[in-house]
Amino acid sequence: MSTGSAHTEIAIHRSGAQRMGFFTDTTVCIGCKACEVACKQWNDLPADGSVPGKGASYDYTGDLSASTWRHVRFVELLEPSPQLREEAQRALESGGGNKFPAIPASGAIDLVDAAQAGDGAADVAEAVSKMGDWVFMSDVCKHCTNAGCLDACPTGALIRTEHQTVVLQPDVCNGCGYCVPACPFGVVDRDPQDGRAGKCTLCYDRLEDGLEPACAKSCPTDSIQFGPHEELVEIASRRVARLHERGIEGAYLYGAGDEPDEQLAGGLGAFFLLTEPPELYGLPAQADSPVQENVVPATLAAVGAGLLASAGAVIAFVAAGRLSRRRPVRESW
Amino acid sequence: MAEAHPVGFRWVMKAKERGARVIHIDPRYSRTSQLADTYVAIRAGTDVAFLGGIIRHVLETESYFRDYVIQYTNASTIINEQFRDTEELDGLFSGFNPDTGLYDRSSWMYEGGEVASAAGVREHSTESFNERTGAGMMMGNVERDETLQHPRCVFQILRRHFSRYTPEMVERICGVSREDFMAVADALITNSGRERTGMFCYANGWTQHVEAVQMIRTAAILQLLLGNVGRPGGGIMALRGHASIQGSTDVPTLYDLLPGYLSMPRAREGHLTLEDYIDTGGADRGWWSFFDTYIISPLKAWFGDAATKQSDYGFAHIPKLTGNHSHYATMLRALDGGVDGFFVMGQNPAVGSAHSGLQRRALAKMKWLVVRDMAEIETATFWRNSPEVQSGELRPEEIQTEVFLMPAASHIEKEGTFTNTQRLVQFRDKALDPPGDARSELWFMHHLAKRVKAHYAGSDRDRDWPIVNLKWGYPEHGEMREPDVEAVLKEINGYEVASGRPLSSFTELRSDGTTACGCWIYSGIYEAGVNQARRRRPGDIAAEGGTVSPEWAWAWPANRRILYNRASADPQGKPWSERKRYVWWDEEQGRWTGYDVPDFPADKRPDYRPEPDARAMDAIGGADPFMMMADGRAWLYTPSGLLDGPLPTFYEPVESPVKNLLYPKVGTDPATIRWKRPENPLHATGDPRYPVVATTFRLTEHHTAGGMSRSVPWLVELQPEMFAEIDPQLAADRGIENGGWMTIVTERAEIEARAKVTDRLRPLRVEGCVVHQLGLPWHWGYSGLSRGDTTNDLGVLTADPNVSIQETKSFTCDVRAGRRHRASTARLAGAALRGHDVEPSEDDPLAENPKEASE
Amino acid sequence: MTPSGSRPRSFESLRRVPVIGRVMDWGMGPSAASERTRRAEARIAGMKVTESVCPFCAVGCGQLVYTRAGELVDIEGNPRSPINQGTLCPKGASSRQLVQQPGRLTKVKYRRPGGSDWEELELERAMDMIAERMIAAREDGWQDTDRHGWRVDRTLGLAHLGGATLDNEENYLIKKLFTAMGAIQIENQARI
Amino acid sequence: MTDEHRWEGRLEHSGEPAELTPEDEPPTTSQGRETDWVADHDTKSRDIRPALGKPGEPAAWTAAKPGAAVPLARPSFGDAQWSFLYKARDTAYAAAEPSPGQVVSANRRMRRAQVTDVHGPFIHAPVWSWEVPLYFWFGGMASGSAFVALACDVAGDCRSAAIARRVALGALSPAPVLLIGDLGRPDRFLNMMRVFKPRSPMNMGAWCLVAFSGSSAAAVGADLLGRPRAAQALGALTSLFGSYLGSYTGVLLACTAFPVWARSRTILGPAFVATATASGAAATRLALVASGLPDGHPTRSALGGLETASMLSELVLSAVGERQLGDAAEALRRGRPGTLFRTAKSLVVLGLSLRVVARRRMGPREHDLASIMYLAAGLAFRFAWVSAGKASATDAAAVAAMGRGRRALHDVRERPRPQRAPSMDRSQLPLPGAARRAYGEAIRRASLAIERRLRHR
Repeated sequence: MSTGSAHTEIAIHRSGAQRMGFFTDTTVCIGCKACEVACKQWNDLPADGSVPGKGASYDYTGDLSASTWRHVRFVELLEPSPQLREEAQRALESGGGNKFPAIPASGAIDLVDAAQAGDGAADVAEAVSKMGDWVFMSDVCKHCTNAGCLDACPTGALIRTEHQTVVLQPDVCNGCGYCVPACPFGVVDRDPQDGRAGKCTLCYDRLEDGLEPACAKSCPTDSIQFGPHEELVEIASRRVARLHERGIEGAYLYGAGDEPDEQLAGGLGAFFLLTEPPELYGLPAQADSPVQENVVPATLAAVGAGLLASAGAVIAFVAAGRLSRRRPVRESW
Repeated sequence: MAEAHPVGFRWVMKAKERGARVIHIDPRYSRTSQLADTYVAIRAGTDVAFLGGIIRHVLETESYFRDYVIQYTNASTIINEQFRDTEELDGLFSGFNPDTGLYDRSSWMYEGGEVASAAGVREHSTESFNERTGAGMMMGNVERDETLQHPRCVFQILRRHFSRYTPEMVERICGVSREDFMAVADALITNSGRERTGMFCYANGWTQHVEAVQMIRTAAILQLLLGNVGRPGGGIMALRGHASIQGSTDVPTLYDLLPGYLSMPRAREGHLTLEDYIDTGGADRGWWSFFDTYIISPLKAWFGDAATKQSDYGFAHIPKLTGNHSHYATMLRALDGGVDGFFVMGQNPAVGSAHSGLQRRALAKMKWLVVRDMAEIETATFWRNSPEVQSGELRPEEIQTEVFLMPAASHIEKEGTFTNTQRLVQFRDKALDPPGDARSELWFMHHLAKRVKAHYAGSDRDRDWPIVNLKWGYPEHGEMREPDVEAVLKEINGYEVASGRPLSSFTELRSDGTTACGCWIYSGIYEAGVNQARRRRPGDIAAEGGTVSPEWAWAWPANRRILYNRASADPQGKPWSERKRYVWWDEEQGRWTGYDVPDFPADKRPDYRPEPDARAMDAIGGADPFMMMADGRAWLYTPSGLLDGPLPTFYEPVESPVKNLLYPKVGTDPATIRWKRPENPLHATGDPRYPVVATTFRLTEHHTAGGMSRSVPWLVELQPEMFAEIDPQLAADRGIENGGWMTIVTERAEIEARAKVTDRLRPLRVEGCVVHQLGLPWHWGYSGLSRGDTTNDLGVLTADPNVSIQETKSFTCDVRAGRRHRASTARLAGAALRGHDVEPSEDDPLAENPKEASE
Repeated sequence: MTPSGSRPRSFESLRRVPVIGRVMDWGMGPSAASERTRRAEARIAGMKVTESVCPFCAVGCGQLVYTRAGELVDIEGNPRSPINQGTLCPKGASSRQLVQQPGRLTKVKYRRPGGSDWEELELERAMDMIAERMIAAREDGWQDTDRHGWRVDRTLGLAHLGGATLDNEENYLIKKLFTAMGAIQIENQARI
Repeated sequence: MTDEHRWEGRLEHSGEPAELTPEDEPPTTSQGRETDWVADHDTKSRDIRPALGKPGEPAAWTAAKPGAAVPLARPSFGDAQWSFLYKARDTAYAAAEPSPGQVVSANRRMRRAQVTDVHGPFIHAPVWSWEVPLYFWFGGMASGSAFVALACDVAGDCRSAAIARRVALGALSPAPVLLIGDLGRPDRFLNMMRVFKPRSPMNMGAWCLVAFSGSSAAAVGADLLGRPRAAQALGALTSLFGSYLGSYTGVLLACTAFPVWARSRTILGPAFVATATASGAAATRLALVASGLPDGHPTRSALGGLETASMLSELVLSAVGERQLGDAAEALRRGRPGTLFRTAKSLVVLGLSLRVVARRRMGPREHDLASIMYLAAGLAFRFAWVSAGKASATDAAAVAAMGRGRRALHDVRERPRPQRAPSMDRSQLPLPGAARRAYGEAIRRASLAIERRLRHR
């Protein structure tokens, strides 16, 4: 565990500044997308079109992009599983000539009956028990302690500010696109029309004036909370404990409260309270700055190979020279 | 609520974290359902059965708040002998006339007295107007039985009336399982009483039904039984859909109302005088005894010096009603060529009104149309790209309607007040001038009025009297010559005619023409010449009672935040519980006090008992919190004021796939307004061609008919396409694929939508069959950045008899896979043309035959 | 507060190497910040603000409208409002674009009978034309009495349908003028 | 409006449904529906006025009055209600004290929980277009040529060394153009040199490119000025830079979150060096042949050997890498990258076969052809690796698996995700689809024909 290392990365120093962040509590998110619009409003981001909906979802945003810095994910746990549909279909087919089949058993929800009447009842029962699980999560840049984009940026457009947030300076970015694959969370993207990369700045300009970020301000249910990181982690931990108390055993923090060697990218400045495994929200179970993870071994291997190659070339020539002195040959190899 | 009022839901979430239990009942699993503790799927339009079931449960288990019910409601009041309940008449109340489809309501009266409703005479038809309902308001003295044992007391009638609404019946009608039903009922009961309160929130899911008023009445009865009215954390919250929709009923642009819920005068034999009007509309007991001051003051405000006792304050010149002139009735008249010109301001009937294909055809029959909006909305472009034009039924070159599309100012480009859903009147400051020729509606009306007045100046025709004498002296300012909004607000508030001093309250109003007031309930909003709606002191909302924030803006009436808040204290004036204290009697000061402005005469002692012949407010006892009612009590039973029954009764929606299990002989509501015309075809109950129940809904990302959201790219990208939510079983049956196209068909139209096959909609088992429900957002039309088919094309015109609202939350349809093959409303082309052949009647067609008899 | 964080081992051990380790942090410090970033501030600092109310649903959220020299710059929630405490829903948050929407009308558009396209009209001329038509429609549909001979003093020639985003004052003038004209078919969104 | 659609006065249900024109017919496939959807909707609704400034140049961060406070806002985050649910302390929102280790274990449990489903997308595909792999190829060629120049010098073939240095400089010259061309804001290419940032491979690569081109140009200059010793010294320096220039591109790709790249982190650099060496040697060899270096000259022979050895090591590295990748290697096998890899490998095999055949029966022309094949193979490898990254990024299951530190997430069911509509703006190869298909077909046929011929012999 290293300490103080991030300080050497900080590009702007102001006294009294502390780490600020987001705590996004998905258990109170109502999926209204106010954060998406408030973000676009404040940061003057254009509407960049929609992706054709994920089937039954209300999510037409798809993912974060250079002009979408907040994205409300709709996790459809209740989308009918293939089995459930098959069962319903089978029940229908066996239903006889009626427009709607007579489905045995009592209760109001026939889908359940339909499903349970068929085979694979266990799967179906599980799927049905998942009904009513429709989870919303407002995704955003994580402002990682070990930020891949920050490490990758060749121009210094990405900097760490006095609030220890990772901010992209639009007046510097030249659109090289390297931050895009360097982000393990799929946050940064390059705008195809503007040419520059874009991502959440945690409203750096607002923070300078003591205003909270636009998304956190707009969030009707305070699912997005903004504040000093330390304080947020404390609230979040208490919230987890509270939810466990209420029987929501699945509640956990994504990006905060971990043992040092289990931290996500060294700990996230914007962390989340989730209730399902991270992969259901499009989040990796573990991630770190790809640059920090790979740059040392990759460079060693690469430069070593480079030196080896030039040495190999020299050897090949010297050997060929010797050979040719012994006997002139036709060109081979 | 999370879906359509996300910021309102902020407080629900807070309540939830404080331990409140949130129950969501909806045909469709929405964002709200996800956040609620309990979600109950219900068949659209069966709310009366569901709530009726809870009422029965509350009565049977004796779980009502007895003290509250006996003291504050008319449970103990005895009803006259002639009254017959639906139990005895198989679904009808006494007094039904099958020929007119109307009730003679004289048999619904109290024993020994005759009362009119708090809202005065509100009925829509001439016939009902001529009944003697109002005069004297409350004749004689009612009889009560405080033991609630009298067989004809309201309580016993209620018990008998709801005895059919058993949990089994609820299950069979609503498709709600017994367990779910009992869970909801128990939650309500355990969260009501002295220490706790429960609250109902509803939106258009209740209002857009032909039984809308009765649905809300059922909730009101339940809340009264549980003691949840007039108390903090209680009540029935209407979640209204538009910024100032409350204001537009308070200061009404509605055909049947004058400002402040006074009814428009009805034509009657002979000559209607102000005195007749006050006689029928006023009351001699309760707050409505000040009725005369409330009608004379606006006449004074409108006609100024010409409004004198001699001229009867110009009352004779107020136009009079002879029947239903509501929006839908008007559009049907227009379809018959009976309306020359139409102003549409910030409204989009071509998308937003039911049976919108018919609306557009009506627009094409008008001579001229003025549309005021910020963008080119569908109503303004119907002649160019409506489905009727696409199908070739209408051709632009044949549409003779002249259209003026006027650019409107946005909310920040004009100042004025909005009244929000909790009656809070908030003033908006102006930030910018509107761009180009865009102007506010205030400017438009003002400059239109000036032109009209100039035209009629000097006319001595009787009919021009109100225009000639119309007081219109609003000062103008700025380059645009915008009228002064505060001058209008001051007129609404009221002023002393002689001095021009703004009035401080409606208690200052006089009936002698010395005061003028545009809308009595808003009196006090300009108290002391200060714009009270512009107050912006939130106070400390964390303090006890601080959430009332009495100095943030201004709520009508008299800045009261909870109506009838006297009921938050017991008959002796002490709070029912310390936890729920709100307004109470302070013996030392000898007045009512609390966190809010008491909704009661401030110094009326709780132990005051009126003399038998007391009149006006003297007739209201100190323990009668509901002072707008002649008897000071909340009405479980409504002897007057409603056209379709004194008690709510479950009737199937007008279009329903199943028969009425409770009252098979009656079926649908007999008093419903049905406009039987060829272009308004109705599906019969159980029509096998239309087995699916459709219900409409709104999305968080869009606003009503899309005029304010489908032109906003940030919103369009969030919800770019029209879709329909369909359950997997029905989808499988019809071969509809998730994300694929589907077509929804009714007799009126067929529209296409992307299918969202989802368990958010679940088929319900109701008696004998499986009912599939379809969820349809209704935001789309043929203009704007995001276009799609219009859900309202599917709807039929029917209306609640009390308020003339349409039933779009429940109608039947069929679905099939694939896109539609022709313009959405093409199937009605012939019928609409036939409708045109009907000779426009000289008078309102409804006056002849107000309602078709039910089948 | 110092951030704690694990780093991938190889990278961290490289950074721990004296002198050379520091090299890994080159290019990250103050040299990376641009002058503009150093001066960064919220654009609304020092700007004119107006208190308004959201025009969408009936919750009545307070809004703060920031403008500069006649141009709208920002609309956000009013933190002082006890209704929304600074929050807004997506519709409310988009209200700046509602005002600045790409298709915003600024000129009167007129479509003549049988016309197939819009024409532009001067505002005053349009007002004159509307007033004329309104007066004609009033006269055309006038009724002194109904079929029973009862007095009605009204016109059925014109109708009005208002949205519910109109101000109370506007509604008041609408009702006042139209009633004085004798028009009764005055309706609004509340019935729909 | 057509006549068929016009109302003709028939009553009720006027007219039969009009026949659908083919373009009205709903698409049958989900892919088709997406395209249809994109066509239906105006995805270019980006015409909004920024609050201040001009479009594309957001005015954020500039105060109306610098230093002034924001009106009606309390300073120092006074308005931030960062937990109105919690801060007011009147709710039970966070009313529980976590026991020690409670959060840690909850996190651990859920992050290790079994998943039956993953919901992508996890990461963004790279935005790089065809310029980047082409640059990799040229850069590699330049550094390979630098190696050759050094080797020639050491072996004493100064003439060839000078030519190799020119080849290096020549191969390098398109590199800046390509690099700048791929930038979103080409006018800001100099910002690459704004900082010196050792942890950013791209920054180091940029500096290395500058150094390499400087020393390489200087070496060529020295050659031209007839200063062979200086040229040799500069050539050696160039070759040193080349050892990074040829390999950093592999580091660049390895330092990303894409499974197929990141998991090949120790393979990519060496593989890229191998390709660089091979293509540098091949290019130099062709240049030398063109410049009249006689057949049988040891340099030609050495170059041929170098080419072949490098290409063989590339093949071996690829095979090792593929084994290492586990399921993530799918990205190398399927779709475009798969085709490219197969093309590259067949080209190598073809080159190799030619060399074998030429050694026995044919003349120098076949050797030249083999060099061209290697060059082409090098190019195909570059394109293959870059497009494999794209494929890998969209493979949600592979990304999820990498997050779990696994080679494969066997219990993961992948959900196909539609492509984001607006990012279709850039095609990967500046060729029309037909040309691309024709190209693939041509490669397939050519290799078949050659194979057949070889077999017949």
